[in-house]
Amino acid sequence: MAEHLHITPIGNDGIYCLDTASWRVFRPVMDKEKCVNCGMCLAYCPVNAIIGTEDKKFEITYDYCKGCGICANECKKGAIEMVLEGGAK
Amino acid sequence: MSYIDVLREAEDMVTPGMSACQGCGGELILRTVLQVSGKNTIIGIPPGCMAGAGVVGWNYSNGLKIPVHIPLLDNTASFLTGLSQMYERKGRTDVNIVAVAGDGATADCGFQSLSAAAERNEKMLYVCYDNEGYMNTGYQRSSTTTLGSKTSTTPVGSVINGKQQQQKYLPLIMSMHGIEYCATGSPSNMADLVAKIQKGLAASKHGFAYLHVFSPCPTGWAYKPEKAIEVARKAVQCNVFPLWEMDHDGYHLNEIKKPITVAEFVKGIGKFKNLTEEQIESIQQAADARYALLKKMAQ
Amino acid sequence: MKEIRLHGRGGQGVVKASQIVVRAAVAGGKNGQFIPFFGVERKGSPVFGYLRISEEEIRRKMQVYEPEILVIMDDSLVGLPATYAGLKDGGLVVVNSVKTPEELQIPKNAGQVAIVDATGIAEELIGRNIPNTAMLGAFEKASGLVNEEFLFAEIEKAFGAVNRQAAERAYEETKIITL
Amino acid sequence: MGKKVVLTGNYSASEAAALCRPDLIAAYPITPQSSVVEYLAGMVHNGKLDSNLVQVESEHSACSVVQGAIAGGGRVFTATSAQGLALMFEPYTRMSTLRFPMVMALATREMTSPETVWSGQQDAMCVRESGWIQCFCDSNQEIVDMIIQGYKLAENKKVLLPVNVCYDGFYSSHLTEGVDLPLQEEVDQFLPPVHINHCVLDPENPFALDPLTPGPLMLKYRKSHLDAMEAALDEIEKIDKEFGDQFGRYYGGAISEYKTEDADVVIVTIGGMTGTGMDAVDLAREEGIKAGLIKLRFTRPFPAKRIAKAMEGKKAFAVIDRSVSFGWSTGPMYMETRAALVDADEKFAHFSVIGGLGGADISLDMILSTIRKLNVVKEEPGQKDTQWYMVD
Repeated sequence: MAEHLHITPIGNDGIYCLDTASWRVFRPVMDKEKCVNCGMCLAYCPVNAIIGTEDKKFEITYDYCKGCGICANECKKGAIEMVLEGGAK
Repeated sequence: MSYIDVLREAEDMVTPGMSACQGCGGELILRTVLQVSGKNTIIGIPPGCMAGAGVVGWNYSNGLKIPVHIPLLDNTASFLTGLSQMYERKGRTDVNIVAVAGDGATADCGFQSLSAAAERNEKMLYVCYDNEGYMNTGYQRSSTTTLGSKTSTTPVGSVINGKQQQQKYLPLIMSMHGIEYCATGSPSNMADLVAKIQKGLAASKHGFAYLHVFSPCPTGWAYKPEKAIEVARKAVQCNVFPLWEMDHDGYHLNEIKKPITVAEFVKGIGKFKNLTEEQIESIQQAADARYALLKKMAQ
Repeated sequence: MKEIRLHGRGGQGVVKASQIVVRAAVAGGKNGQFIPFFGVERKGSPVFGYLRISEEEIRRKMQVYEPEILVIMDDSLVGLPATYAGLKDGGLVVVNSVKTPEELQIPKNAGQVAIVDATGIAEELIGRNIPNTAMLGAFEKASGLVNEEFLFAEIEKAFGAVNRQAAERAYEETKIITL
Repeated sequence: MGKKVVLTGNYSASEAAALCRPDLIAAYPITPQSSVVEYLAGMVHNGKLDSNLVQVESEHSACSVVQGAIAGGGRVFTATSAQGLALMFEPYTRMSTLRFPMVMALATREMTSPETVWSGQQDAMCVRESGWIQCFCDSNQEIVDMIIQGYKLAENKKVLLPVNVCYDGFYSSHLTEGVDLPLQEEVDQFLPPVHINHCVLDPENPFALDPLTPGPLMLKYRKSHLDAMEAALDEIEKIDKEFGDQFGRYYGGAISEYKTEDADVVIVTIGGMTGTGMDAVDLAREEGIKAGLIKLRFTRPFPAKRIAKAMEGKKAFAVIDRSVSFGWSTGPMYMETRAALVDADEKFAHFSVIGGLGGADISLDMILSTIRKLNVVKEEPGQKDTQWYMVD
């Protein structure tokens, strides 16, 4: 259906994707020292912006993170801090 | 495999960039359900926040990596009935037939077709993400909206204060349809939720499986996005949203040893700011009665 | 083309009987058409239907206003104005009764009346007042419109041997009076 | 060829649907359609028909369930009437705009109010802008033949549209007559198994069925739909010929004509009134009136060119509608027939006829009165008053 004959409306030209990273005002920053690798941040991230690494650790990716702050709020160890985007690192 | 490992390993079937609000419970539920069900799934997502957020695609593109259709607001269970029966007829029972629908499409105008599909025990997993209202269109009340809630159709007026009715408690109604599996879930209790999605998918091979999931909505409920999971957790802890399941062995309740009060739950949530003492007491009584009933049923 | 109107009461089998006539007609190479009365049929309420038998194709799909034959399944219906309405001059009235033509108020323009105690036959043979199959026997005797063997066979196919017996007995017992 | 059976209109629809080997049937009972679904249920429950039968709770779901089954690649069937059609309007419109091929029997019935369960074509006329193909039958034989042809038309790659096979409630649905029922192998030869791939949801070929679509694209989809309707006009003729060649029954395509060749005055009929109309034409000819008849077999797509051609050289026409067009004080098919005839007011004397509403009879005398009226006004072009077939 690549030629899209305009018979039945069909979406098969790849994935519809928004730049949701641009929504972010605050950026979650993980303190790897405090992190105990419990994975709660991964479980609760609505965007799946947190991934498991090969060494069984967790890492925040920023390509689509909307900066909602759930990960920081839920982290029992306080290992994630929300930092103003464009502000001082 | 722990649920964290399940989620860590599973491929995300949803577009990485979808226009659900910051801290959206629906987005978390959709991604989680599809991570568990995997690639071999066809999903129906009726009009509502999730469909509105672009996961049924735009122009010529798809918002998911699996086949998706946007049924009508009121026919998701019927549409999936036909699809499910065709897949069984073709001998492809390995394909998961799943719905992820809001409470409007489920408890209100979609209820007739849902109830009928449940009564016929059609083979599918129907997940309702219940954010207690029509959030995609600016938060109009639904039948699952909590008493007293301030919505755009139940405003806080000088004469009438928010929604005047208690919520319809749909999951228990669904469980009485003689279906294969029925459960409530909350994203705050992720281990429980993942296990119930797995059980629901397994049950959907034999009949109707229904999952009613609390879906925190920062925008409609008016609280800060980062509080989403916290709000969902408190809803569970105060027995406004008890977690239970019904399978072939009967009802099973996640007991709350020391429940918090409804007053504690509603604190800090904008749509409850206007609640009177009487309204809070009334919600408390409804929650207590519901919990007591479920406890009896689970004995 | 012969146009026939049937009168009966809900539960007496007007529709089934008429459909059997159509089947017998078609089996015999003729054309048949039956349109039931479109009411809210309830047991006991007066019902009627329109039956057409023809050598030619039957095209019209409409009520029968001027029947050549009336089939009346229950003689308590003869008092209703609709029952004899429009009967063609010289037409035939087939009626389930033990009464005389006078008592049945047969209209003056009728040519023939065929009377049979279909209820009696039905109660004796079937055990209930379902006079439709016996009435088919009377109808066939008086009209000869369809092949009687086909008719009896269709009755047996639809309702069993006892009903065929009822039809055959009515065929024998029907009194035809030329007026 | 075929076997002679005696059936009601509804049973004819059921038998024909079964011969088309539907994968799935979902229907909800409603007067006067109920015996269609009862009969099919009997066939499935007795093992005579291998179809999934879904006992739905409403027409809305009937239409939705079959929609899901088409999205699963199946051939489906449903049937309804009046209020049921109104209830299924939402998925009904979506069926055609998703270009899902299927056949639905419609035992036409008057729309309430006043409360009624009887015949009339208002239900079909109400949904004629819903993108479905609409065909109207006059006999039980035609019901059988058009359901079989319907699938062929619906699944035609140039068409890909759902087809409504309409027949009059009671006057056809409950009418018993002889029917030449094709044999299964004959139907199998005419109608190959369904093979649609333009809309089938499958994890092996994932896509979004019906993504959100903005106006500029919407225009393309609508134009494509209209093009398919236009193409259907040709395919209807071809399928009629193909069917006729195999089964010996030709219907003339989108319209059929009766004694129009030398006619001065023409009545246009729709559905079950047609046979009565032909009898009326014959009687009128005995009176010396050169009468003819055009039977509108398809109302969507509307066979405008065929009608214009059939009307060439005629003097007058009347269209008998078993429904009304609120707002025009005429019947809807009268308006459309008139629209199909350029300069109708200069060329023809014409008027609309409305009758048979709510189960009222359309009799030979009524149609004859229309023909006589046409004959009187035939030399005075222009629109005349609407004739109502009142029954007192």
